[in-house]
Formats: sequence, C-alpha cells, structure tokens
Amino acid sequence: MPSSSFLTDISLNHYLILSSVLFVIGMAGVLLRRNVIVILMSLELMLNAVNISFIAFSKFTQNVDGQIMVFFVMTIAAAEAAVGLALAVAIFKRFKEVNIKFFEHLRG
Amino acid sequence: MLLSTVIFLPLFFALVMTFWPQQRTLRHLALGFSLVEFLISLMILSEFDIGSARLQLVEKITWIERFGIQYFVGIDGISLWLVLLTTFITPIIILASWQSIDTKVKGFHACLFLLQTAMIGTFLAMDAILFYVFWELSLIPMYFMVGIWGGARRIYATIKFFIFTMAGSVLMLVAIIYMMYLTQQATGVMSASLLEFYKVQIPFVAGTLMSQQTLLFFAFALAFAIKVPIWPVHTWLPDAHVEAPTPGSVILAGVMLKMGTYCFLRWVIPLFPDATEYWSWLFLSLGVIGIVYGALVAMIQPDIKKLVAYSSVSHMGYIILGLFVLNQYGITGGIYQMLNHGVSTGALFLLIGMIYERTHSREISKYGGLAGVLPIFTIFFFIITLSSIAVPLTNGFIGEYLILMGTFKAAPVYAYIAVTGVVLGAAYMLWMFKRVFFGEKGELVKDEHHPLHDLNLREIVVMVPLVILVFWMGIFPNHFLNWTKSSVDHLVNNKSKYYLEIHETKVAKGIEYGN
Amino acid sequence: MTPDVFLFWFLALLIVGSGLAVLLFTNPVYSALSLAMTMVGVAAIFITLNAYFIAGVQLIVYAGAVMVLFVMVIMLFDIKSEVQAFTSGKISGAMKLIAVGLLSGLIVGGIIMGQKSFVGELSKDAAAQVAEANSAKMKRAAGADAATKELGVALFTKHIFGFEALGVLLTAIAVGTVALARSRGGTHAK
Amino acid sequence: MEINIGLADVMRISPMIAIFIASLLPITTKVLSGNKEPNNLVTLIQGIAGLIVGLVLLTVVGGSGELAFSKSLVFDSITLWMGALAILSAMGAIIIMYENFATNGKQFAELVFLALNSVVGMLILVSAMDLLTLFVGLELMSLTLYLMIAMSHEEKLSKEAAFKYFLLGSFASAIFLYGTAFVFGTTGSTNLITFMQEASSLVQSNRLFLFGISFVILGFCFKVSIAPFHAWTPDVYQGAPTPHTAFMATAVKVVSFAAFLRVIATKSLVGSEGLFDVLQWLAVITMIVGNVGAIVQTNLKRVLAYSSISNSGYVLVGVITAGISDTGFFGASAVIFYLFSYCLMTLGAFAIVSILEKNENHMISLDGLKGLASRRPVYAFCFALFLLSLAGIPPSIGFFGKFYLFNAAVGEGLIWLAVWGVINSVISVYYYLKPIVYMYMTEGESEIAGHNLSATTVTMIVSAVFIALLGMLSGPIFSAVEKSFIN
Amino acid sequence: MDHSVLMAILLLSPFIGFLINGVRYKQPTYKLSGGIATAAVFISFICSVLLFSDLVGLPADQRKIHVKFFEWLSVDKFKVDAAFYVDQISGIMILIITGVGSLIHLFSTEYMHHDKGVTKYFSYLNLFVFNMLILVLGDSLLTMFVGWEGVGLCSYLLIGFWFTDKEKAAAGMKAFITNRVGDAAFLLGMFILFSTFGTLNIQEINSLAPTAVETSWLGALTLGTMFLFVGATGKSAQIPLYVWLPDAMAGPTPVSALIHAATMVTAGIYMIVRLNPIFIVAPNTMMVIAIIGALTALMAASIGITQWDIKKVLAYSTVSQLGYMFLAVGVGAFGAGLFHVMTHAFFKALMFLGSGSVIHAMHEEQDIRKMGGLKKYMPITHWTFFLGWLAIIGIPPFAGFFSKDEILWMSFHSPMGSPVLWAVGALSAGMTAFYMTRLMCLTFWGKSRVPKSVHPHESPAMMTIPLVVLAFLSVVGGWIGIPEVIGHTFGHIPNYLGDWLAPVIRPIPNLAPADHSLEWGLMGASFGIASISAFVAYHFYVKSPEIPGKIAASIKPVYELVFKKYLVDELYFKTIINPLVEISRKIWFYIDVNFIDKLTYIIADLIKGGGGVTRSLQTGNVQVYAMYIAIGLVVALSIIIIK
Repeated sequence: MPSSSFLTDISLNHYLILSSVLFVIGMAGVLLRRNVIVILMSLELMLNAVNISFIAFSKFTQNVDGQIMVFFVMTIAAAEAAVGLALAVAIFKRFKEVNIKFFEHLRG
Repeated sequence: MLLSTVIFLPLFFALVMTFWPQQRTLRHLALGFSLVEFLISLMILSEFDIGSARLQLVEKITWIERFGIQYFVGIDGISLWLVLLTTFITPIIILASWQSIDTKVKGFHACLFLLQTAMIGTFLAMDAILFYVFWELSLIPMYFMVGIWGGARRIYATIKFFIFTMAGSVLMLVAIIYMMYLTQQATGVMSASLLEFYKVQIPFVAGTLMSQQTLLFFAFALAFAIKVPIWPVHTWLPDAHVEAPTPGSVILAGVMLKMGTYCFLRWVIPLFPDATEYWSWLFLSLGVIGIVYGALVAMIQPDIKKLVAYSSVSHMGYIILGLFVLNQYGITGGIYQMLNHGVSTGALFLLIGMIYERTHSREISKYGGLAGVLPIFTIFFFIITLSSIAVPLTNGFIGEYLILMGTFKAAPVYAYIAVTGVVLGAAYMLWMFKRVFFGEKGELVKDEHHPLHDLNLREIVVMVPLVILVFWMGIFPNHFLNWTKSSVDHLVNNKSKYYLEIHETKVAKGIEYGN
Repeated sequence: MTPDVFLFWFLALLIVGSGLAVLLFTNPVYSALSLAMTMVGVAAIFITLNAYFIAGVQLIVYAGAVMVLFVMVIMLFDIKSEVQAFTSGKISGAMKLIAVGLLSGLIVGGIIMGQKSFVGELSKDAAAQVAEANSAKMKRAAGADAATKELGVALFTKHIFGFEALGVLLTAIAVGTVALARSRGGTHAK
Repeated sequence: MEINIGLADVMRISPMIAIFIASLLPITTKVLSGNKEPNNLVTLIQGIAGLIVGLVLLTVVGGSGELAFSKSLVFDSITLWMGALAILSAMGAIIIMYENFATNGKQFAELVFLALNSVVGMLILVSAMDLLTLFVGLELMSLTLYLMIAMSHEEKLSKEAAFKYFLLGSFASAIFLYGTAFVFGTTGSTNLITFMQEASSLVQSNRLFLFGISFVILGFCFKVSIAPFHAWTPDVYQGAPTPHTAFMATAVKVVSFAAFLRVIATKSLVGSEGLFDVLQWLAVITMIVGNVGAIVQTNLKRVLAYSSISNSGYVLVGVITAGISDTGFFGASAVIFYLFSYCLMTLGAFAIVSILEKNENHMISLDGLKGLASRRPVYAFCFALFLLSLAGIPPSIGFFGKFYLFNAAVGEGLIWLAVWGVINSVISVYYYLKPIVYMYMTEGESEIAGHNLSATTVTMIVSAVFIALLGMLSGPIFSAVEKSFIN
Repeated sequence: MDHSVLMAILLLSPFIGFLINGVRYKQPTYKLSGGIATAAVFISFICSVLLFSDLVGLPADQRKIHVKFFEWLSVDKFKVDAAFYVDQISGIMILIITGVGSLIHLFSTEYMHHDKGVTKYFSYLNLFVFNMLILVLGDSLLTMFVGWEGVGLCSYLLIGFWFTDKEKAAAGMKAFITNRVGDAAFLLGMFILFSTFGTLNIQEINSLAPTAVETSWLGALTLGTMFLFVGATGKSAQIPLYVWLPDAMAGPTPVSALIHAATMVTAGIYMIVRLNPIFIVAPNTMMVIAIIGALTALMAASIGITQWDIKKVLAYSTVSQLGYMFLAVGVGAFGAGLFHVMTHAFFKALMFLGSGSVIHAMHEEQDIRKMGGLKKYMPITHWTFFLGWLAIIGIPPFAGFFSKDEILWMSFHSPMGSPVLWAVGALSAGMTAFYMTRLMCLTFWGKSRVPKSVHPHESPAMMTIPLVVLAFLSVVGGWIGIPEVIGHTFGHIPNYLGDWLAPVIRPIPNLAPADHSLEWGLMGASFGIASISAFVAYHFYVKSPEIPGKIAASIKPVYELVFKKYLVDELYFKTIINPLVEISRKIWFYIDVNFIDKLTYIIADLIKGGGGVTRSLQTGNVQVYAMYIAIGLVVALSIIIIK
C-alpha cells in the first residue's frame, strides 16, 4: 500500500526493496531461462542486486566497508563471468548447443 | 593376560592365515591353531575361583580417557562356559569344513578366527564401547561367511542377517552413550564401564513407555532380541541358516545366538531391574510364543535346515523364558540351555551338512530310509535329536527342565503353555526323523549310481566330542553348574540393585588394576 | 517530489525494467543490452548513494569489460534466435515462479518488518556508536575525493589481505581459463 | 582506525604464501621450457613439496588462536586441524590425479597450479574470520575447482559437470552474498568477531540479521551439500574426473564445514529457535536423502556421492551441537574427527575407483566389481574396509567418528538426531554392502584396468592402514583435538 | 555284597549289555548277541533276587535299601541325587522286570534269529531294561522321569524296529509323541509337587504328605496328582492317550510282551502306587482315576471282541487290564493294583510270547481268521497259552483270578468305589472272557483255516522254555495274594503280598470291615459272568461259527463303530493333528511369510521407493536443481520467521 510518504521519503528500505526485486528477477532468470549466456547474465543481475544493498547500507550506516565489499564483489563477479563464459565456450564447443536442457546427461 | 590372550590369539591366527603361503597345509594349521586356542581357554578353568560371584581375571586399561572408556575384560560364572563353548566348537567346525569348504580356504579360516575373537570379546567385554565394538565386529565375518560360501540365495540371506542385526544394535549405541552421560551425572566421571553402569539408579516410572529406564531397556533389549532371535523378529534366522554354509550355521546357532541371550543376562536384566521386572510379562509372552510358534512352524518346513532353524527359534524361546522369570532355576536353566543349544543344534547343523555334502539336497521329501543306508550317521543324528527334544540324560533335558520349573515357580501360566513345546518339539523332530530316516528309500537315497557312503573317520571324530558332551552335560550337570552357581545366586539375590565387584586376587597378572 | 526522489524512482524503474527485459527478451543480444542498461542504472544508483568511486568501477568493470565479454561470447556462438527461451515444464515453471514470488515476498516482508527494529533498538548501542564514528569520518572527508581516499585507505590497510587474495584469485583464473582453452576439447586445443 | 599490519601477520599467512609460490613452480617451469609439459613426476613432487611445506608452516602458525590482518583471519584449532586435513586430502587427491587417465599427462602442470591455488583458497576459508575474506577464499577455491573439472581429458560429462557446478555454485554464492549484505547492514561489519557476542540476541530482535545469517548458513549448506541444496552433488561427483571428485568430497567439504563451524560459532542457533529447528531438520533430511538415494544407484561414483551427502548430514549434527554447546568444544572436535575419518575413507574409496578406471571415459558400475576379490584381492579388501568403515562398523575409524559425533549430540540433548543418525546408518549399510557383495560374493569378470597405479595404490593402502588402526587409537587423537580448543 | 555294588551291577549290567551289542550292532550273530543280552538281564535278575532277599531279611518297617551314587542336579534348593532305593514296591517290580525280562530275552534269541538287525534289537532291549530299572528304582520323581522317558524312547525304537515299513515307523512315532503328551503333564505334576513340598524325593514327599483329605479340585495335591495321572495315562495307555498301544504291536512280538504288556505300560500304576500317600488324600483325583480306569477297561474290552489280529486282540486286552489296575488304584486298592500288575505281567507276557510263537510258526501271519486248529501242530504253545487263558479270564486258582477278584471286590467295597464301578468291571471281565475264548477258539481250536502254503510247526526249545516258565507263574503267581476271605476258608493262608506291602501303603480311610458273604457273592457273580461268556464264545466260534457274523450283521453300525475302535484315531486326527498342521501352515504363511517378512519388505520397498523418488527428482536439469535451492530457501525462511 504505497502511501504518500512511501513515495516521497526515500529511505533505506526503498533501496533494499529495489535490491531484493532485482535479486529475485535475477533468480527468476536463472531458474527460467534456457540460454546459458542469459543464465550467466541473470547471475550478474543477482550480484548487482547485492551490490545495491551493500551500498545502501553503507550509505545509511555511514560505513565505508560496504563499498569495499562491493569492490570485492565486483572483482569476483568479473572473475566469475570470465570463468563462466570460458566454461560456456567449452561446453558449447563440445555440444554445439547453448540450451541448458541439452546438458542433462548426468542425472538419476 | 589370560583373557586377552584368549580374545586376541585368534585374531593373530587370522592374520597368520591370511599371509600363510602354503595352500596345502592351511587346514592343518588352522586346526592346530584352534586346538591351541581351546587348550589355552581351558586354562581359565584352572585360574577361576569357583566359589566367587565376582568378576575374575580382570584386565583393565584406559583406552579412551576422555569418555572413561577402558579396555576392560573379565569373566564370571555367567560368561565362563560360553567362552569355552566358543573355543570348543571352533576346532570342530574346522574339522567339519575340511572338505565342504573348497574355495577361498584361506579367507574362510581367517573369517572364522576373526569371528572367534569377536564372539569371545563380546562375552568378556565389561566396557560398553568395547563390548559394542566386538558385538558389531562379529557381524562382518559372519556376513562374509554366509555371503561367500553360502547357498543359492546367500546374498539375500546375508544382507538380511546383517541389516536386521545392525538395525537392532544401533539404537543400543545411542542408549550406551546415554548411559555414559547418566553415569557422569551420577558419579561425576564419565565412564563406559559396565560396573559403573550398574551403580546408576535410572529413573523408572511404571506404566509408561516414556520413562528413561524403560526406553533404555528397550533400546538394549531390541538389539539382543533380534540377535537371539525372539519372535517376531526372528525371520532373518531361517534364511541365514538355510543359506549359510555348514560351519556358518554351526557357529550361528552354536555361539552367535547366545550372544543375544547372554547379553540379556549381562546388560539388560541387572542394568534395568525395574523395567525388567515390569516388562517381564512381555518377554515371557514372547518367549512362550516363540516356543510354540517355532515348534509349529518347524513342523511343516520342507527343508531340514529350515526346520532346525525354526527349532532354534523355539529353543531360544525357552532361554528367554528362563532368563525373564528371574529366579535361580530359570536363569541357571537359561544358561545351561544356551550351552545345550550350542552343542546340539550345532551338531544338528553339522550332521545336516554332512548329508548335504553327499546328496546336495536338504529337502525332507526326497529322503527316506536313510537309516538303512547310513547307520552311523543315523545313530549320531538320533542322539542329537534326543538332545534336541530334551530326553533325560541328555543335556537338553536339564536346561529345559530347569527353565520350565523356574517358570512354573514364578509364573505358572507361562509354564502351562510352554510345556506344550515339549510335545511339539518331539513331534516335529521325530516326524522329520521318520520321514528322513525311516520308511522306503527316497529318491536321493536309492540312487544306484551314487551310493551314499557312511560317515568317514574325520566326520566321526567331529561328532564324537559333541556326543560325549551331550551325555556328559546330561548326566553330570553339576560339573558345569557348580561354576555358574555363585554368579547366578548373586544375580538373583541382588536383582533389584545389582552390583559386581572385581575379584582382587584374581586380577590378571601384569595388568595394573585400578582407576 | 524532490529531484532525489524522482531520480530514485526513475532509476528504480529503469533497473527493474531493464532487469525484466534481460529476463524476458528471447534474443540474447537484446538481453545483453538490457543487462548493460541495468548496470548503468545501478551505477547511477551508486552515485545517488554517494559511492562515486564504486560507480566508476561499476561502469568500467561491468558495463565495460564484462558486457563486452558477454557480447563476444554471444557473437562467438552465433545464435540468431532461440527456439525455447524458457523452461517448458508447467508444474516446475509454476513452482519456480511461486518460489521466486514467495522469496521476494519474504525478503521484502523481512526488510519492512526488520526495519522497525533496525537502527532503532539494536543499533542504539553498538551500531549507533559505529555509525557515529563512521559518519564523523565521512564528514571529515566531505567531498567525493575524500570518500574515495577513505576507501583506498581501508582497502589497503584493513582489507589488505582480501585484496591480495583477490590478486591470487585473478591470477589463478587467468591461468586457468587459458589452460581450459588449451585443454583437450577446448577452443585452443592442440 | 588502528591498523597494525606487520611482519607477524605475514608470518601467519606463510602457509598460503608457500603453497601459492609452490603452485607457480610447475607453470613457470612449463613456460620457461617453451610451453613443453615438464615431467609429471617432477610436477607432482613440486606440488606435494609445496603442500608439505604449507602443512609444516601451518602447524607452526596455527592453533594459537591469534588474529591477523585486522581480525580478518584467525589461526585457531579449526584452522590448524581443518587446514591440515584439507592439505593432506589435497595431497592424496593430487597423487591420484597424477595417475588418473582423465587428469595426467598433458596440462598436469596447470592442474597442479589450480589445485594448489584451490588449497590456498581453502586455507583462507578455514582461517577467515571476516565474511568478506571468507567469500574471497570460497571463490578462489571454487573457481579454480570448476576450471580443474572442465580441464578433464574426458570431454563430455566433465564439461557438463563443471558447468552445472559453476552455475549452482555461483547461484549459492549470490545467496551467500545477499545474506552477507544483510549482516553487514544490521551490524555494520562483516567481521564475525564484532557481532559474536550479540548474535544470539540479534537474531531474536532483528529479522534482517536473522535473514542475513540464515542466507549465509544456507549458502554453506549448498557447499557441503545439505539437502535440498545437494542436487548438484551426484551429478558433479559423477561427471568430474575421479581425483577431482575425491578432492571435492574431502578437502572442499572439510573447509566448507570449517567455515560453517565459524559462522555457527556466533551462537545464532541459540537465539533463533527457527533456525535451530530448520538445521536439525535439514540434517535429518540430508541423511535420509543421501542414504535413500544411494540405495538405487548403480554407478559407483554416484553411490559414493550420495554417501557423501548423507555424511554431510551426520556432520551437520555435529555442527549443530557445536552451535548450541556452551561448554567446551566437544561438538567441533567431533566434527573435526569425523571429517578426518571421512576423508580417509573417501579418499581411499576414490583411489580405488581411480585405479579401476580403464580410460578417461570409463564409468565404473557396481556390476563392474563382480569377482574383484578373486582377481585383485588387495583392492577388494581395502575397498571393503573403506565401505565398512563408511558404514560405521567398529572397530574401524568410521565407527569412532560416528561415536564421537553422536556422543556430542546426546551430550547436548539432541538424542533424536542421534537416533536418526543411527537409523540412517542402518539404511546406509545396505548400499555399502552392495559393492562388497559384488566383489566377494558373485562371480564375474570384473573390469580391471591392466595397469599398475603405484602411487594411487600407496595412497589407498595408507588410508586403509589408518582406517584399520586409528579407530582403536582414536582416543588420544580426539583428546588432542579437543584440548587444542581449550588452550 | 555291598548294596551299592549290587545296585550298580543291577543297573549297569543291562546298560553294558546295551553298549556291547550297540557297538557291534551290525553283527548278525543272533546267538551271541542274544546270549550277551540275556546274560546281562539275568545278572540283573540275580542282583534283584539278592537285594530282595536282603530286603526280606530286614525288619518290616525298615525294609529299604537306599543307594546314592552322586548328586545329579542341584540348583538353589532344588537337589536331585542319582540315588536309587529298593523297597517293598520296587522290589517286586525289579523282580518282574528282570525275571520276565530275561525270559523274554531268551525267547527273542530264537524268535529274532532270522532278522539282520538282531544285535541292534538286543541292544535296544537291554537299554529298555536299564531304563525300566531306573524308573522303578529312582528315589526321586525326576530320576523316575529319566526312566519314564527312557522306556518311552526304547519303546519308540522297538516299535519302529522295522523302520523300512512306513506304518511301523509311524507307530513308533505315535507312541513317543502320545507319551510325550503324558510326559509334559508329568512335568507339570512334578512342578506342582516341588512347589508344594520343596522336594521331588519320593520318600520325602510321602513323608510330608498331609493326612487331611483335600477336597478342592484346584488344590495343589489334586492338581499335582491329576497331572501325574495324565502322565500315567500316557505311559499306561488309558483314555484318552491309549491310542498308541494297539499300534505299538508293529514291533516284534517279544517287545510287545516285555514292554507293552509286562513292564513299561504298568509304570503308570507303579508310579501311583509309589506315591500312594499323596494320591489317597486327593479323592477327586482318585475318582477320576477310577472312572477312567473302568471306562478304559470296558472300551478296550469291547474293541478286543471285534479284532482279527492276534496281537491287536492282546493289545486291547492289555489296555483293558491296565484299566483294571487303574480302577484298583483309583478306589484306593493300591496293593490290588500292584498285584494285578504282577499277575498280568506273567500271563500277558505268556500270551504275547505264545502269540509270537504262533506268528513265528505261521510265517508272520497275524490274522486269526487264517489260523485255527493249531493245537495239534504246536502243543506246548497251545497248552501254555491255555493256562494263560485260564488265568486271564479269572478261573480260580489261576493267578488272574485272585488279583482281578480283589480289584472287583475293592471297587465295590472301598468307600471310593461304587457298585457302578463294580458292574463295569464285571462286565469287562465278562467281555475279557469272551474275546480271550474267541482268540483261543479261532487260533488253536476248531477247524484249521491255515493256508496250504504254510506249514505250522512247534517252536524250538529256546522259545518254549520261557513259555513254560511263564505258564507256571501264571498258575501259581496269584497264590501270594490270596484274599482274606478265601484264606480263612482254607485254613489260615496269609495274604503274603498284602502284608508285605502294608508298611508302604496308606490304608484307605474309612474302610468298613468286609462283609464276607457279600464278597463271596460278588466273587461268584464275576466268576459266573466270566464262565458264561467263555462258554458262549466257545459256542460261537467252535460249535456254530456262523452266529458271530450274523450278530455282527444285525447290529452293523455298532459293530462297525467298535471294529473301527470307536474312530478315536480318526477323531484325534480330525480334531487335533490335522488342524495343528493346518494352523502351522497358516501361521507360517500368514505371519512369517506374509506379515513379518512382508513388513520388512514393505519397509525396504519404501526406502527403495524413496530412492526412486530422489532419483526422479535428480532430473539432470540444473535449473530444477536451482529451483530446489529456491524452494528450500523459501521453506527454511518461512519456518525461521514463523518460529
């Protein structure tokens, strides 16, 4: 129930909710999309959502450590993206396919 | 060091067996080893103080200090004969398997010796964890014995055996741990020593399952009940017996089942006196049901081994009955019946094994008229049958009589029902005997191309000690009972608050006593 | 509605919209572009939260490097359009959506309800002190430069170990990805 | 802000430095020799030497309980024991890699490099006191691992396994990070020490913190394959080259539990009944899922994977115990000892799997073990020993591991968990016995690779000897672990 | 000689005989084996005589020779010695057992000479004697029980001696199991007595026995004695457990003579006599005993009339005579019972051996319809059998007359008796006379119906000598127990047996003084009934052999019923044995296989099914796995929040 104060007073909660929405969108992407690249993108979305939270907290608690966290997360996210894409390339080369549903040989 | 020697010498033998290079001399070596072990175990008799109810020849070394777990072994009148039974029956088994076990001989004997260690250890361990270790350890060699050298459905049988027994005993582990904590509460020091356990007063509330003592009681009792086995958790036994090779059946019936009943006497009845008293009706009933049920079901079995297996259920029912009437007669009878059952059912399985080697069948209907063809075999079988159906002057009678008398004194109703087992026991055994040995020659017996040969010298040598024991125990029961008397008296007289002390002068030499 | 508020709502809509676009576009190239848009939006949000340095890094690393990587790989795969962009199972699809929806509900609920006690009770003592100290520091370094400097100092003193570890990580990843490419079945296998 | 970072801090991280430097040796050699694969044995020796040096240094620096790098690292008993365990397991795994078809030969230098870096990540993980550092260690360990798996000479399943592992791992990392964000937001710090004291009251009063800590814990649950976060485990264990599976099942699991223990040590469980309940149920569900799942499997590696899941369930019982215990460190010690026994058994089991594999594409099924006992008695015997130990049959070390674990649980009043544990160990007996049935009790032509893997065999035999003997001698070991906590 | 040595020889001699013959069981040397066995029993007989004479030498109230060998079993307060004692009662029994026993051994030597298993046979026979001696000499109920079961065992072995015949093996089994039913009751009886008296020692029990009569049906003594009596019905073939005895004729004929006529089957009576102090104070039990005894006597006699197998006739006769004995002890006339045991041992052993001689001569033919006129072929057999016949139908002054008459008189006169019991007894006496005469007529007299192929001949001396000796005993055996009423008439002939037993037998309480004229009258009546039936039988079967067939045809249903032994075997099969087997099958099938095992399978299947579920959940699709994580997260968070 968006009250007027909800619309006008931008508090920490707003940022946190924004972050949670983005996080959930990313999660939905991971769960629903079939293209491995898009799944990787969705993962990036999730990490970005986390970053928003960190920065918001950092701002509202006046704590610079949050920014450092984000710095680390971003670095690792980049590394993750690199590894993920490398793996995607490797798997694409083997299967000639990027649709996740073709990678179900290991099961049961 | 005597008890430790008796426990661990077979383990050493097992190792020697494993690495023995010569296939040819393996059996001779094993036989020699087992005889050595038997002779050493006889030394216990000379060291044993017959008049004392205390724990003797004690060896006690700290093992896991953190939990007060010790390497703690000792012997008293209750365990004495079971140990000797174990060492006595092993050479017989080795001799009996001389020809029937022709594959993986090395492994077989290693298993056998390992099993011996586990069983003797179970009988002698006075520390809960040590006991549990031996108790579970005994499963493995048996598992292999049935699984490797067994019959057609051996895998089903051996897994059933293993899982049934294991399922029972794991809850006991939790109960043991809980007992350790209770001991800690009571004495301030955590300990797994049985003697310390005895000192703990465990809260008991009558009329509910949810009291500490009752729960612990059942956790222990379940483990032993499955091992015994008490009806209705007996179904692993017929399968295991039928599929096991002869030596496996013999050791299973002869000693392993006794582990269950012995442990009732050592770990349940004195430890949980109130619960035992309160729930004795249950075990008496199950014992009686076992007696009658086992006998009835044995009667209609088409397979000799299965018949004998169910007869074991019936016989073990007697033992349970004897133990839970909680008087001298019952318990003495129970202990005696353990030995009897070991000797006579063991012998029955040996004999069945011998005939199986000749005909490769255990189906009763295919036999008939065996008495005319194999007279010596028949004589042995008949004597053992008599022992099994408790004819006086054989061992079986003493045990059964004392149990029934004890039951009658304590709870006549159960005795009235149990006594039908006497009739039914004779019925199924003699009916089987008639079908196998009497009448016209069956299809397996009259086969002209493969005439059956009577027992050879080796097989006679296998049987003679057992037959001697059958009569010795039947005619001179006091030779055996005198050794257990003090312990049983002590148990019965102090059943509401049992304690066990260490016989100070009979502490094993060279072992530090104390803490 | 102040500019701050407007900016927030605008960026929030932008981020959520482009995030949804990543999810909903069936063409991966469009998804990638939407992702870039999100990244930029997030960078803008960072700026509104006074994290200028991080915003810069966000633009460079994410919108720059990572996005290029994505696009490169998409090009490499040369996929024009997807036949099955979304998972097909009805039940599992529904369950996924329900799970995701419930999760968002839980988190949002947690945030809103947690906020009541947040800063209020718990941080009154311990966290409030920290916040005060921090805000003092923040105020001392009033400008953007100062904040960045503060960040740098923290990074190379308090978090030096993590920073070095990141170095190790990147080294390992670099070598590893090359090795992967050269491995049997890899893109640069011998 | 008092920042004092000196030589002492650097000294404390010397094991990591040593291992990192050692990891550079093989690839440097390779680069210098014109991208020609150096002798694998040399590479192996370099790797092992690095690990040994790391181990020695760890024993020197670890266990003191001191902090380093502005409280982001701690060198206490968990660091010491779990780190040592991880290093030893990694050593075993690398030895197996040296001879496994899917990993030896080409690119072994890179593999050792990655493995050692993974170990560096593990050491960070076991000593991290800060969620940030912890996360870096976690990622270092995981990312290198994904690459290692993907580098397998087997081209199909290992790639799929690596990708699955990567996807889910990143997914869980995101969740973990999200939780970290909440924790950071509510306490103003990511350092466990700063909110160690208040955590138990915080979880009651602050829902956001509760969420944060839950997310963090559930993130760990993924790494240690607690159901329902376990689903990757069977697939990845099966698809990955056997030595890597051994590596994951032992070292990775150990250090993940170490970090788990650290988070649990904040006593959040004491405050939140819900979290406490959830973890207990997760432990039970994990045991059941692992054991029940293993029963129907026919692929040996999958069986071991499910077994590994169930073992996580057992360990979780210990972790919970450690989390609620306020007297001593019984639970943590039990976890460490159990993991020690578990590593020995699992390493041994995978060593045998590796030995039996005929080529890099070969998947061993249970049927393939038929008649192994008569053809390769030593392997069969050792494998039987490992399986029985895994089943918890005394007097193997597996029994004592379980004994300590359940003892701790009973001591903390978690009897029902102990009961579930022992009931599950009965179920587990069924599938642990099945390979023994095939090896010993059925006749058949077992699939045996016609080669001798001497180093792997040595690993296997060493494990077997330890399993057989250390059970009986476990008392002093356990006491040593526990005492190190008290000091 | 020292008594313990004598006792040891007495007991061990047959046992050693058993061992010797047992070890050489395959030898077909009938003379040697028979010689060993006979000698063994004869040595026992000599010992018995020596012991008996020593007993006679003792003063009347101290007549007891007690020998303890060792303590057999002692648990807590329960102590049983391997101890034996000879007193007035057991003294008579050992004489009968070893005396008649040696004669039968002698007879067997010739009778069994063509059998390959002759040595085995003799070893069993010796073992039987050994066990029988333990039974009668044992100083406690438990020792007695040892012999009690032991003789049952030997009986089993000997009935099933020709085991290749399924029927015979089955007969042995039937005997043993039926006996076991009794033995089980015997055990219960022992338990009750032990609970009551704290001992199983017979002398102690007897001395502890209360003097007051116990009227309650559920009193310890009544219950205990009742169970002991049930035990006795097993061993001594009374209703309802008599069914095994007719079948037991499957064994060799001398066995029937020794075990199933002279010795073992009287063990039940012996036991009751030995424990008479406790039986006499349990009138309810006594009543049951008397009624059962009388009914058995009547029923068995009626069946005996219709049988065609010479041994079956004798078997039913034995059952009937045993019924008499129980009637005697049931009315408190323990001495009379024991007296009849003795005389019956003589004449019934004689008749069995005689029938054995006939069967031997007829080449194993047992159907009396195929005999007749054997008198001229086998005179010695005929004449000895004739004397036995006179004894059994109760013609004075042959042995049977005195004992039977005393029983009938006491059943009338004793306060526990009644005219009805007397009437039943007299009726059965008449029937006995009828069927025994019928047997005589059909076998020895009348026209020969012997098939052409068979050439009957007199048996050799080794078989006839025992016959002659037993015939002599059947004639004179009764003279030691001449009742007072006759003794007075013919001068003062004392009742030796009565006086001998007096110290160990409790007198019947409230016994009125005898009315001599009534006694004479009853004696005459029973004699009359016997003579008339004997005459009628003679008329039927020698003079006009067509009459019996006509009578049988006219009362066909009744005749059939009696001929088929009242269908009791069929009844037992239908109501007990078959249902039991059926129930066994059912419980095995429904409980073991379909319930307990099935339950374990269900559990196993559940677990396996669970495995299948996990397997199917493991789809291989990584997004599904992620979904599990998400769901887990949601559920966990919900629980955490709710709590």
